[in-house]
Amino acid sequence: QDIKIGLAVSTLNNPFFVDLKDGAEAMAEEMGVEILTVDAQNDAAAQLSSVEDLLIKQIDVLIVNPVDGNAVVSAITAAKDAGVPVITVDRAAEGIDVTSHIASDNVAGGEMAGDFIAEQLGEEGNVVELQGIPGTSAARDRGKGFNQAMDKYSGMEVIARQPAGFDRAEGMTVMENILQGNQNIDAVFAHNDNMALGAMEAIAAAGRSDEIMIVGFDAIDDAREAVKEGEMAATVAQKPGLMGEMAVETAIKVVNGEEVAEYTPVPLELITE
Amino acid sequence: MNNLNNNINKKNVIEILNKFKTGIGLLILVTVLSFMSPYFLTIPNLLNVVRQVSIIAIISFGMTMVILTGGIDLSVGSMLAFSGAVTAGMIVNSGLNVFVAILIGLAAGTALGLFNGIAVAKAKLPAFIVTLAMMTVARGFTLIYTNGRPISGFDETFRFFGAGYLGRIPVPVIIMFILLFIIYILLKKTPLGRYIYAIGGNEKATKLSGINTDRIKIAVYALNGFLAAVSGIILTSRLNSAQPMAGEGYELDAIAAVVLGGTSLSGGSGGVVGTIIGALIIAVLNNGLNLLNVSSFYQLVAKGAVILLAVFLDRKSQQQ
Amino acid sequence: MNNLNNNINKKNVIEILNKFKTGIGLLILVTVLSFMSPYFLTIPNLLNVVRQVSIIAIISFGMTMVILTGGIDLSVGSMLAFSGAVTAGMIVNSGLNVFVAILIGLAAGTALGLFNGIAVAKAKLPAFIVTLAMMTVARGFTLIYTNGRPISGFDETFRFFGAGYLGRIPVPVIIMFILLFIIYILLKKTPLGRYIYAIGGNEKATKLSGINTDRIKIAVYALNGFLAAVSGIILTSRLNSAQPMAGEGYELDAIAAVVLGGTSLSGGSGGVVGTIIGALIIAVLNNGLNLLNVSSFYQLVAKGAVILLAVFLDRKSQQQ
Amino acid sequence: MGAEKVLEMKNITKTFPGVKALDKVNFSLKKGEVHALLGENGAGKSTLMKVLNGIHQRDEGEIILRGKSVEFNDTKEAQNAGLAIIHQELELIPHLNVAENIFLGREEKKGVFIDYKKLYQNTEDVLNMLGVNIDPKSKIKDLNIGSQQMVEIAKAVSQDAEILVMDEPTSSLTNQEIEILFKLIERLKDQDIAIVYISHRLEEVFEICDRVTVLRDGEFVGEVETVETDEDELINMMVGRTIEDRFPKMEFNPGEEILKIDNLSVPDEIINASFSLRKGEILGVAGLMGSGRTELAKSIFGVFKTKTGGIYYKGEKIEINSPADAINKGIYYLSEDRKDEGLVLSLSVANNISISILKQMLKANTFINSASEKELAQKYINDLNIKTPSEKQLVKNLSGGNQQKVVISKLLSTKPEVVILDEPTRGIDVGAKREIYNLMQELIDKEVAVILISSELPEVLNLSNRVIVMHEKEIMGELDAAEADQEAVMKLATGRRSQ
Ligand SMILES: Nc1ncnc2c1ncn2[C@@H]1O[C@H](COP(=O)(O)OP(=O)(O)OP(=O)(O)O)[C@@H](O)[C@H]1O
Ligand SMILES: Nc1ncnc2c1ncn2[C@@H]1O[C@H](COP(=O)(O)OP(=O)(O)OP(=O)(O)O)[C@@H](O)[C@H]1O
Ligand SMILES: O[C@@H]1[C@H](O)[C@H](O)CO[C@H]1O
Ligand SMILES: [Mg+2]
Ligand SMILES: [Mg+2]
Repeated sequence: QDIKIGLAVSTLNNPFFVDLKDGAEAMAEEMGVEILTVDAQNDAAAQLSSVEDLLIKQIDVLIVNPVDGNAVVSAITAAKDAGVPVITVDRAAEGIDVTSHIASDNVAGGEMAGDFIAEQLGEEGNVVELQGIPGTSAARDRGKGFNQAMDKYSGMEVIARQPAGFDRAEGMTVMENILQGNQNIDAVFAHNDNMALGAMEAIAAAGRSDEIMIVGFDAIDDAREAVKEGEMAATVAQKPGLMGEMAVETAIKVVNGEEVAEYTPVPLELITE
Repeated sequence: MNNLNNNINKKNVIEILNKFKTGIGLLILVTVLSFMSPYFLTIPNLLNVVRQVSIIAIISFGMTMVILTGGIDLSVGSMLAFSGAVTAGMIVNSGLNVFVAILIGLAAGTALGLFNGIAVAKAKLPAFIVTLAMMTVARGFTLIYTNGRPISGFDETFRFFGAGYLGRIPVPVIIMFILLFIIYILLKKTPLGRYIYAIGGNEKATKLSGINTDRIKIAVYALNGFLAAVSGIILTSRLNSAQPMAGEGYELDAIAAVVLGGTSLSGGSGGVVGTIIGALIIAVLNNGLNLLNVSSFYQLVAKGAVILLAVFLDRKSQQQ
Repeated sequence: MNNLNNNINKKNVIEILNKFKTGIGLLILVTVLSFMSPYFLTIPNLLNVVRQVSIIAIISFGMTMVILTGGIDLSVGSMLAFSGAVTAGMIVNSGLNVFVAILIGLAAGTALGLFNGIAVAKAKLPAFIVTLAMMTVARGFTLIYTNGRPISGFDETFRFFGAGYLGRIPVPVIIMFILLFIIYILLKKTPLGRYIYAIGGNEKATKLSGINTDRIKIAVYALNGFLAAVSGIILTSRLNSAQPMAGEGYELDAIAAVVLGGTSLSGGSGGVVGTIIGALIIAVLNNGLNLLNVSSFYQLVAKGAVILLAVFLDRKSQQQ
Repeated sequence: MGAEKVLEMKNITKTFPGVKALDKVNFSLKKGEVHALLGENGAGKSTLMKVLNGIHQRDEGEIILRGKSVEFNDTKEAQNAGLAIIHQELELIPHLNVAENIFLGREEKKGVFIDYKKLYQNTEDVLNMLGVNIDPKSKIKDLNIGSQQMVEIAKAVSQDAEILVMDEPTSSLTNQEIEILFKLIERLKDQDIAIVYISHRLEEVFEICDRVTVLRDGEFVGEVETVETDEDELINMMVGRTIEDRFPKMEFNPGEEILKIDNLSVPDEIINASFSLRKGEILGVAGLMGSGRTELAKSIFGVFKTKTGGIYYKGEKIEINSPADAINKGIYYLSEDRKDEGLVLSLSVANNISISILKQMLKANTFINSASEKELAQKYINDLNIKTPSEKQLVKNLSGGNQQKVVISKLLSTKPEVVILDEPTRGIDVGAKREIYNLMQELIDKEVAVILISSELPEVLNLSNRVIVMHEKEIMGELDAAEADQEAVMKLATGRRSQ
């Protein structure tokens, strides 16, 4: 039979979500189902509108990667009202039940990074946190996990916290300025690899690569490369492509009336070499 | 004689076409889309589109007035976010009654707009810079107030304004049409409206005609802040969440709607009916491209191209 | 007589102060910051600031010329991203020689600017709308070309332009100063420069003097595209990666720099020396607030407030 | 004369959307002559000259220059062929300096750079030749209108053209400057340069022009030698009927004092002005360009906020802080600059007329009563004989004279008791002028007090019953109708105080 899947992505301006979308689309093709993708460009209101547009096209199931966990509730309600089951991917919806949620645990990922840094520094050192876009669940959760980890070690101190928009150029500028104001920095944790890579350029330009270890999040290609070269200490790998594939598989099961798990964690992995 | 008559008729036809050309543009777009997608010309989808347009439309009404006076307001998106956040905060954090909270939210937007107006009218600063600064400052306020986190969790009363219906008609659509009607009347039938056009046409002459132009400009910017607040509250209610980054970039959509609707960026001519059509063109385009499953990157190109084309055709027809 | 002399002297002093007031503003800012943070007034940090400013400064030079003609360009950020991506793609994907790739990147930016210029000058469309459309379209092109992914992996030759040094001076800083010098001379000493001012001052009169104003406007927009490309290539080289969303929002920083530098938004007066000071004010402010560890939310408020204050003082001093 | 023809324009037709500006017009020009081009507002004088200079393209007809048929696609081509034009509206660049303006588009270059040394030298030369004292390096925006006009003249003269068009060059010049210009014209004639001279001031035509061509409603009416004609004939040709006298015989019946200005000073604008004004009189204000007459008027009208001294109205001291205050009290100021300060060009005739009293025409206290607005507009269209297809016509489509009548209607609509008319007849033709004079008589008949500012001395002298004269921001003296003649006024205007 013809299955029509709607996929609403938060933004395609970030390779992470391009991977997610590519994974989903590849799986859809393999399974011979139709998939319609819309992109909210990081605007919660635009996401609601584009989900409404998908519902007009009478999709059988909605996969949504929320711009924001709270704001997405309206879109999910609209889908449910139209009798369309919903699967969330990468970020969760808050305060509403969905048929299935597929994501890595960002809090756990943040904590994983924090523990790694503490361990490497012998539980003592000054750390800089480069935050993601304020208000996004990724920034919130990774920050939460990371700071939970930091609180565990009395010798670890977060000496600067600045948002850098998940953006590479901003990551570099913010890091440059932080470097000017702080002579003793032992590590940087960035909420994503883009910012980590920007910070890495700033640190290299300041000639302080040897003193400062950098940990990112996402394991995008450039970051994996940097870890291999020893320029970054680690990156927390998510598997966006896999997430996309799993979401489509789950979606098809839902349409066919099969049982699916409420939450499917996608494995996180700390890449250190 | 006959010839003359013909000429007059031809001229009249052109004039009428000119007057409604934005509408005609919209009609053509709608026709094309209804051939290309079977989903497009259905009642649910059309309701869907007008509901989607309401947020941008309401700010572009205010923007129309500002631009009519020869000004500009880049801060609408930030004022929208701030008012939404304040309203949400009053409900969720301070536990105020929904209506009181809404009043406070509206007052917040109006106050920011008032500040813009005073800086433009009294301190004689360029509107572009004043509102650029306000865009940054109000965003900062919003982030500080929300601490960068969305504020969520409203009861049904509040959700009514953004997500409710009266009959089959979504509440935001009704609010939008009421505001459209009020502002249309204000612009066309009241002295304030006339003065708005006069200031955009020739501020000096208007002042020398005994009109307190400063007060009118201040009123217009304040009103614009108020309308941004209305939009912000509707959006917050519709999303069930006040997003600190809400409304980012909306100023450009609003300005595009105003200009597509035939209001001159240098002020003095145009109106709010054109603006709603301009806003609809943008919304229909977004909706249509989604229905046609155009990839979002190509959508950007298409959107830009259509705006350019529309303004180009508008210019052409004026030259005739 | 004595009185008169006094008056003249006083007038001269005020005039000179007026001329350099942006510079004085910068000086005050620097002084305050050096008291507040011990790190601020150090050679490494100052080099750091000028290196940071170079990207925005180079686009704001182009923006200065555009604004001098009475226009505006909202598409610089997108043109920057597109040129950077094209250059990177030519090196990484097509394996071209670095210099050939750079030429192609520069040509790409210039071509987009040229399109803006033709639409503004020949089709007589409002610059605000043309460049707003280009902002969207060029971003779309960049995302399509890169498929939303950064392009990375350059050799040392290419990295030189963004990350290299000549002596202790970062290469982007050198490029910036060379461009500043060239554009300064162009504006002050060549007929083209005079015509740019003339068009902004009175386009009709310029045309009546037998000058092909269309051609000049086209040249200015094309030049602006070229400078955006230079910026884009430097940024790509410096980041070691072409980011599809690079340069988002830079247009507003560039416009703010131009206006802070004393160039009138209505065209006809101002210049590129003021612009670099304006750009430095913004950069010093960003840097200082970071050094002082001011939370980024409060930074937004501070930045907006300083811009407003600067323009307000500028206005005050002009009234005297 | 009998000199050879350098230029012949034959059967020139030019249509703008909705207007036939020129209809088969003929015009010819001889070497070394000054040829006046006359006609009412909107007769097509400027348009004909713009067609000649390649600014507009003609629809039909032929231009023969030195025996050859020519076609100019833009001003550059016309310049190259030896034509130059002084535009009616000042066309200068405010932020460029005098030298840069004069040689705009014709800069001497050293390599790719402008040769500033030569530029300033050449500018000095031209300005010296004109005999005016203007610094080549000062910016245009810092010059007064008279000097700006001289720069415009220098710009045209510096082109060494063989044919020089002057479109109302004297409308903002002082008498001395006009003399300088006329001497220059004599010298240019001696160099065999042909000059087209457009002006609404007939006495100038008789002073310097050799021949006259008259246009009416875009049509050629006739061409005469100046020596063979007189004012009456020219006016007849221009308006198609005779106008009794240029000035009506005004009848005054002054009543009680209504306005008293006592030691009024505004920093940088006005020094210690004092005078009084009675109902039903016309107080003329004379003075050279830049003497501060407009500033005096605007000070009374509340345009400037900081001031010292007092304004007494109907015996009471009043505060006027804005034009709105003044209008509410019954004082109305008609600006000298109708495009910039008088009209909202993008609004209709009706909307412009009603703007000052809009709040007195409300329905339900809120909405504009469009029926009363229309009625008001039609009353004035009839009373003042405004030529417009309807009250809905946009003001920008009206000719200058009719635009001026719209501004006056706006003034009248407020039923003012004191009116200040600043250059009420600037740039409008004889017929319209006469109508405005008649209107002034009607105003004083209704006991309105009038202050008349005019740069045309005959106007001030013929229409006022008292005259005050200004010089460098100060009132130098007051003359009554009997004492006021050209000589007495000029003495005061040039700074020699009356005892
Ligand atoms: N660019 C234009 N577009 C439309 N109509 C025009 C244009 N220029 C002139 N006209 C019209 O052509 C006619 C002739 O105008 P023109 O300026 O030549 O008159 P003029 O004789 O110079 O008058 P004045 O004494 O007021 O300067 C008028 O009716 C005018 O409104
Ligand atoms: N653009 C300007 N820059 C500097 N000074 C100016 C400028 N325009 C006028 N002034 C000065 O202001 C004073 C009054 O000028 P203005 O020409 O308005 O007076 P006026 O007596 O009303 O003359 P008129 O009405 O004939 O133009 C003069 O001293 C004049 O030189
Ligand atoms: O998980 C994703 C990515 O880490 C991205 O870099 C930012 O948004 C998050 O949701
Ligand atoms: Mg004329
Ligand atoms: Mg005057």
